[in-house]
Amino acid sequence: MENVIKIKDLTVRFYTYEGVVYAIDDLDLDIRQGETLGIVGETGSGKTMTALAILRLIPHPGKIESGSIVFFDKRLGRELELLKLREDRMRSIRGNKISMVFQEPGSALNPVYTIGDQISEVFLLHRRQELASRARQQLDSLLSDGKGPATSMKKPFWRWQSRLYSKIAQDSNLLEPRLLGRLPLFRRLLWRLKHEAKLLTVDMLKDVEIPDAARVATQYPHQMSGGMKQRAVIAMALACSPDLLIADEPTTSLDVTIQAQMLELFRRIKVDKGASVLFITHNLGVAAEVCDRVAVMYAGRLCEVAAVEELFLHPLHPYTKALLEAVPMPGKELQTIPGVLADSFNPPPGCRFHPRCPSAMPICRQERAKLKEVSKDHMVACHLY
Amino acid sequence: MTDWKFIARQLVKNPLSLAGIVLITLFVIIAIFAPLIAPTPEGQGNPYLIPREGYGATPQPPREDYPFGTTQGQYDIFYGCIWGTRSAFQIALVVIAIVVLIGIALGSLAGYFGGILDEVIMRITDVFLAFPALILAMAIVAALGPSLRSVMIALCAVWWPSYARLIRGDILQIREEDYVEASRGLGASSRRVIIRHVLPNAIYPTLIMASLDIGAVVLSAAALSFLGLGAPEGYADWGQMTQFARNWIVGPIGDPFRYWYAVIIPGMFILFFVLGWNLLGDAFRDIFDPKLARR
Amino acid sequence: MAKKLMMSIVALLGIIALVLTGCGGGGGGTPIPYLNDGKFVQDTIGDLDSLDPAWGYDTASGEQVLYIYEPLLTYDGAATDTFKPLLATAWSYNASDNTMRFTIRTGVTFHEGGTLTPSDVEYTFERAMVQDRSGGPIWMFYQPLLNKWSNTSGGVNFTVIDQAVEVDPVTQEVVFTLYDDYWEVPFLQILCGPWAAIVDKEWCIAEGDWPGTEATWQDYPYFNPTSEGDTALFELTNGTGPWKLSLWEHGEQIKLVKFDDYWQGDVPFDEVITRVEDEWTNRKLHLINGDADLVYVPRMFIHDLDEYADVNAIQDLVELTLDTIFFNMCINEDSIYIGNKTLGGGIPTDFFSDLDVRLAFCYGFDYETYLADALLGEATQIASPVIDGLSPDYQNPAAAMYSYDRDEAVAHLQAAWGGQVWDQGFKFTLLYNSGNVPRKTACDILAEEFESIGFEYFEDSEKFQISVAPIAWETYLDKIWGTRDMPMFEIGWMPDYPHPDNFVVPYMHSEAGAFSAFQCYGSTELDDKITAAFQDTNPVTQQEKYYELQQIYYDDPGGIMLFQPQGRRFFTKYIGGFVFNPVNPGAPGYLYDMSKSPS
Amino acid sequence: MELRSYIIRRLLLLIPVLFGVTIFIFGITMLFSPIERATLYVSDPRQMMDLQSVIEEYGLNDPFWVQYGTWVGQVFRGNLGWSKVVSMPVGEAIFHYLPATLELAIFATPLIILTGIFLGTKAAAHKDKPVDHATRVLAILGWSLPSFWLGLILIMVFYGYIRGFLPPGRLSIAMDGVVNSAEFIRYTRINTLDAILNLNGRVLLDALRHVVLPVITISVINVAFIMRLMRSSMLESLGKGYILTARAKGLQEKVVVNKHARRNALIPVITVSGYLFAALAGGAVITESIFSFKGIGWWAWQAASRLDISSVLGFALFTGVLFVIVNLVVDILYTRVDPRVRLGGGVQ
Repeated sequence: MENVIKIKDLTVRFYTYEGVVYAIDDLDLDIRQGETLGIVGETGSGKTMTALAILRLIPHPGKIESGSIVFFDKRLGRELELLKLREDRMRSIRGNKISMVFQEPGSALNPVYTIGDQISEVFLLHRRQELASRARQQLDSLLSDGKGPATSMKKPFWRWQSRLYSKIAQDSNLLEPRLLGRLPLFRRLLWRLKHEAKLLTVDMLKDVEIPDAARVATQYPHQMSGGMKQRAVIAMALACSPDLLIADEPTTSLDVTIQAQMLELFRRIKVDKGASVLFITHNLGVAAEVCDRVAVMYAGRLCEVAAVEELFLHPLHPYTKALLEAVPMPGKELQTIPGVLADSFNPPPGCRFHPRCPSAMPICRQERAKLKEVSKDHMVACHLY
Repeated sequence: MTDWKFIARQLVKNPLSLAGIVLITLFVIIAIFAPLIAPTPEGQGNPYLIPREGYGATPQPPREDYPFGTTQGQYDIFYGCIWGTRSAFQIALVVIAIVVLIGIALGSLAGYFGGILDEVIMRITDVFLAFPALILAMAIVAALGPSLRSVMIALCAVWWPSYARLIRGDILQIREEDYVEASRGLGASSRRVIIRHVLPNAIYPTLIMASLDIGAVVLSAAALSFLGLGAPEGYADWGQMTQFARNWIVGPIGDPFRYWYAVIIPGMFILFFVLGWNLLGDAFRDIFDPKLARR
Repeated sequence: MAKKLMMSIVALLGIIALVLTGCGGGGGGTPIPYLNDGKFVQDTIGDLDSLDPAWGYDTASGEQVLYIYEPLLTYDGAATDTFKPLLATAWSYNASDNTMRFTIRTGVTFHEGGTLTPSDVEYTFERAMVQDRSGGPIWMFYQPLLNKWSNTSGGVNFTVIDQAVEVDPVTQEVVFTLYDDYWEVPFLQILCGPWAAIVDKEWCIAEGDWPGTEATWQDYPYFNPTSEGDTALFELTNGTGPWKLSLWEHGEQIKLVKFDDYWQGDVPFDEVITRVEDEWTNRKLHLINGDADLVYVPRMFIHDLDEYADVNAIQDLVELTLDTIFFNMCINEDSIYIGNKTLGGGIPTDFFSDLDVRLAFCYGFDYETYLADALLGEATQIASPVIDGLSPDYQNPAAAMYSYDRDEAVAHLQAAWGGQVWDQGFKFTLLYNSGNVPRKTACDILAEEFESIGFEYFEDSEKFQISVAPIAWETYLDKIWGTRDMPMFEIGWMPDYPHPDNFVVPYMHSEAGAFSAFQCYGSTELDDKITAAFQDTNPVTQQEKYYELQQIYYDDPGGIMLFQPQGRRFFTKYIGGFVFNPVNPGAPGYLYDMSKSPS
Repeated sequence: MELRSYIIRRLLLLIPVLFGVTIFIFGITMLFSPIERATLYVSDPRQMMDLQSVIEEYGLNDPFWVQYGTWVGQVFRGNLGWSKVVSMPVGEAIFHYLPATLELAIFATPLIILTGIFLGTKAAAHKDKPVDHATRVLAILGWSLPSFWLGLILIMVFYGYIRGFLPPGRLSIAMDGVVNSAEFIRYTRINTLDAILNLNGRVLLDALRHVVLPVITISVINVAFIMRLMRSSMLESLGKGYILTARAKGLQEKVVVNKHARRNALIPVITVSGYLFAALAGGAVITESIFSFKGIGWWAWQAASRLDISSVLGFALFTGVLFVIVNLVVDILYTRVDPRVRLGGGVQ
């Protein structure tokens, strides 16, 4: 079975006024079909950047310097080199085959549009044909069982419309519908697309366990609670049942009880949508709950990748150990990691963790440790091994 | 707080602000060395009065001793423009300084204590803001009698409210910040809190606005002079000189631009002076504006 | 980076480019098109006050009133001493009872249809004398008829007003009873003015003006109205003139259309449009684009139109006005313009009461330069208030005149105040009404002269220091007649009627003088001389008396007599028939005798 | 209903402001001695002889509150006083001069706002790209142009050199004749509008040719202003999380900018546009005076510089009301653009 994503020595840099930031440095990472991969690390360790790199949404003045990101498209059944894709092809993947849930549901939703609009936007964008054919079915049924003078008046109009929609269903880029879409008044003729999208949206909202979905769809973000917003965001992300769902700290901004529900939701989604999930968090507890495998990042580099139990039972990298120590547990005094996160402008040479590493060796200063597989599916980048 | 080195680097990096700095320094130099560039004729008391070459009405083109020509009434345009730079700085700095002070005083009172005081001050600013600034300024100048002094007073009168509001706004924000709460919690006197904690943080946006405004002030002053309410005839003031040119816009048939020097040159000085400050102010804004972070 | 910099610079230069495009002309040359056939269009500055004949005192009002209304008689063409009948067919003066009798023209109809009757004339004058707003022109009726100043002066009541003008029941003549015979000529001159234009009694009453009854004569607004808008005739007109009011957009334009039943027959212009246009450039553009037939051209721009072949500039029109820099011999104690009120640091309030000081200033003014530069040579220096072109014309052609002479000036300065002025010097501020460049020039000339005297004799340009400052027109007038705190002030005088008395009194009369009374000039003896001169009905002796007055003003000057201007009129070449009469308030002159045609 | 009560509240708020403005202006004129103010009522030296009687007749000697009181009393009786500078009642003057000003405002405001928004969006969308720098330079340039100077230069070039435009004013004499003729109905006194309503092409053309240059003169600086504002507020909203979301949806950049970013960015622009219109409708003094396009600004200028107190006060009332109304409209627009805003409540 192919991996959904194969990241090879990915390097991302930010060219800011203050200087160059080494956000991601030679990162290798695979996401397997149907798994939930967690990325753990302190803020600024490059977790989010990795995710954005996959979507090719690194914000200005960031740049993807080198590397490759290969995405296996299930429907096409072949691999795509995302970094070499044309922009419009990339767009057709975003939100469709790879979608993302952001940390801050509050800011992730546009305050001036209703939840419904924002979600159906996705359908209208990626599921146009499907919507069109549904609209056509609607019209056909109207045509078949429509009776009475009123309907017979409308019938020719409906026929024309159904022809139009079937055209769109074949190819949404045909000239006629495109034109109609532009013209102010005629645009209204395509209202059925919007209508169908709304229906799907409501289902979607139901799907993410939003009560009274129909009403919520007509609400504005500021009218909803944080949990609801996050559900809406997730609904948006899942709208086109993507192959890969990237969740960037989806629960951090929520309070604990809601968090639990969210995690529950995620687990469920994974099961019924069969999507792979890239779950970004700084909270090991959360990671332990949802993830199959966990990757630990430090200062833009990968330290250790392993299955959840493996990682928690036998952490190898000093940083991982330190992280685990730092997790508060009853009956065990809390340990903190000495020093501060490496300066991203001029990171320390060699292993970036060495200044804070209890078991640092001379070599750690000169040379960066390659990521090597020490046991099955357990990789670590440290000179100790 | 902002590190000045960073700002400086930005200003020099950005070609626009660089151009601005160049222009401003140029004018500063002109202002400082005015007596050398355009020496005041022997035995003239007030250097701000433009010397006249005779009393003829029709402007005379640039020539020996009069590089920019002479305008209506044979006032030396070159001399006027050079010394006009000084008047421009005079107006701008005086007005801005006064306005900022008033703004800080009232704004911080209103913002920090709130309540009735706030209401009153804000209503007063409403009063001023609800009336077109230029007209109000005119009324005041007309009342005080046309002169640069009254122009400055008028400009102060119409300008302070926006500053009061700005500062009030910032203070409202800052007073909610933890460290202010804290120092209040420690029972620091409100005066102390304002001066030690609130103002320093509120001051930056104010300074930016001020730098943006210097141009605007000079522009408004020029406008008033142009409407005949500002500096008297023959006083070294760009606006006044432009007003002089007003009667000579269209030259005779076949030579419509005959008196161009009288119209264009003083206006150019205004334009470039204001431009300099606006370029600088614009750059400042980009750097400071927290919203446009450093993306 | 470099590219950006370039871009910004290019953008900066953009403006300059815009300005200099095609410098050096083209476009020009084209002749003035013939537009607005049958319409006379003129651009003036400032709107008129009121169309009520009894209210208006400004020339703008007077001009329009004389288009719409007509007085009993008018000046004969360019003359200021001979009259021709208008609404009166004939008149006679009876010295025995000081009555002046007018036969009123018959068959004259008003715009609104009424017919002119003697009682209309009687009503016109009584109405005016009843209304007599403060600051209005009607004192010109009170003086000759009742020897009073206004309707509020003591002894004025309805009866005297009523009796001043009567209609002879038998002859149907209108009879004015003058206060004394020496008023004969001046009163005829006064009757030519717009204030004496005849209104339709019945119509006025119908429109809510004074009913003509004693009971109502002191009711507002018939009596002393304070706002021009309150009088019924403010913008409601009904005259006998060749044009009637069609539209008055205040501050913008006033438009008259021809009156078809005009008693003199056909009217030259279908429309007379007077547009208010304060910007010289815009007036000029209107003229050269043919959108105006006559524009007001300030003196300093007269040569700006030299190169326009199609502009017909009529020159050397001797106007009955004069400009003078007056000395204030009793400056207000709290004046802020005279320094510390003592020589050296300022001037005492009675500084100019010393003759030598005044003479020093008279000699210290460079008349030639002033006339040549500030007035572009189109004015003549004058010796005294009695100027050229009056009637009767008593200007002494041989009268002595001051000329610029520094040595004389210095000599008098050394003599002034027993030499104190010369030792201690003086400082004061000379004000002019802002915007008036010729006046500022006069001030500058004076200031620079004394500055350089100080510099020449004392190496100290601040020894005799006169600082020049502008001040708003309203405030300027106030400082002359209100606070009276200006040490010197330049102002012009425009007569109501061209009689020498109307010039000598304001300049020399110690009580009635519009200027002299306020500068503490003159004496009771002098006043008697003035009255005597006015009241002398023998031309020969009267001329001697006026010559003497002129000599007096030279020996004991109340101000620096500057000039009597020569005006110009700028018509497009399509306008013909212009006749200049200095007393006529309207710039175009007698429009009725003029014409407009494309050739 | 919320809206009505809100409007009422706002109108009540107007009262103290109007009182403030008028008292302030009244105060200014009280800096003058009665004699000085009396000089306003005389136009000729001779009349100065009986200045005193003028003072008494106009009650210029009364104390501040008496004079102000009488004025207010008059106002409540619907009488704004007599506008000396144009010799007609102040109320009439306002209605007489407003159309000209509105004519400029009607043409200028949309031009300014649309261009400003367009350029601002472009600049922000291509931050730090040539487009951005170019628009920006232009903006700052326009921002620094003395409008009176620009006006002069336009006259110089277009009247003096090209002579392609009719001489200053609102209409040429011939067309003015048409407009004031019986056939032509002046519905609004806004010439261009009336010309259209009367289906008179010649008047329309003539009026337009008179309008072009003044409109340009007004627009330049204001376009720059709106553009700057639009740019920065676009940049702000482009930095927001929902923009990233929108991109992550796979939306085209065009859509992201024009739909998601712009709608949020418009909010501050609306306020300013409101004030802009109010300001323009309050009269563009300099433009109106340079092109002798006699509107309310020109009138106010005359009044202010000649201390025609009742005119200035009338103008103050007018602008005060104007501003409040515009504020109302702006606030109501807000609620349409930004669902978070509640009338009077600000952002929830």
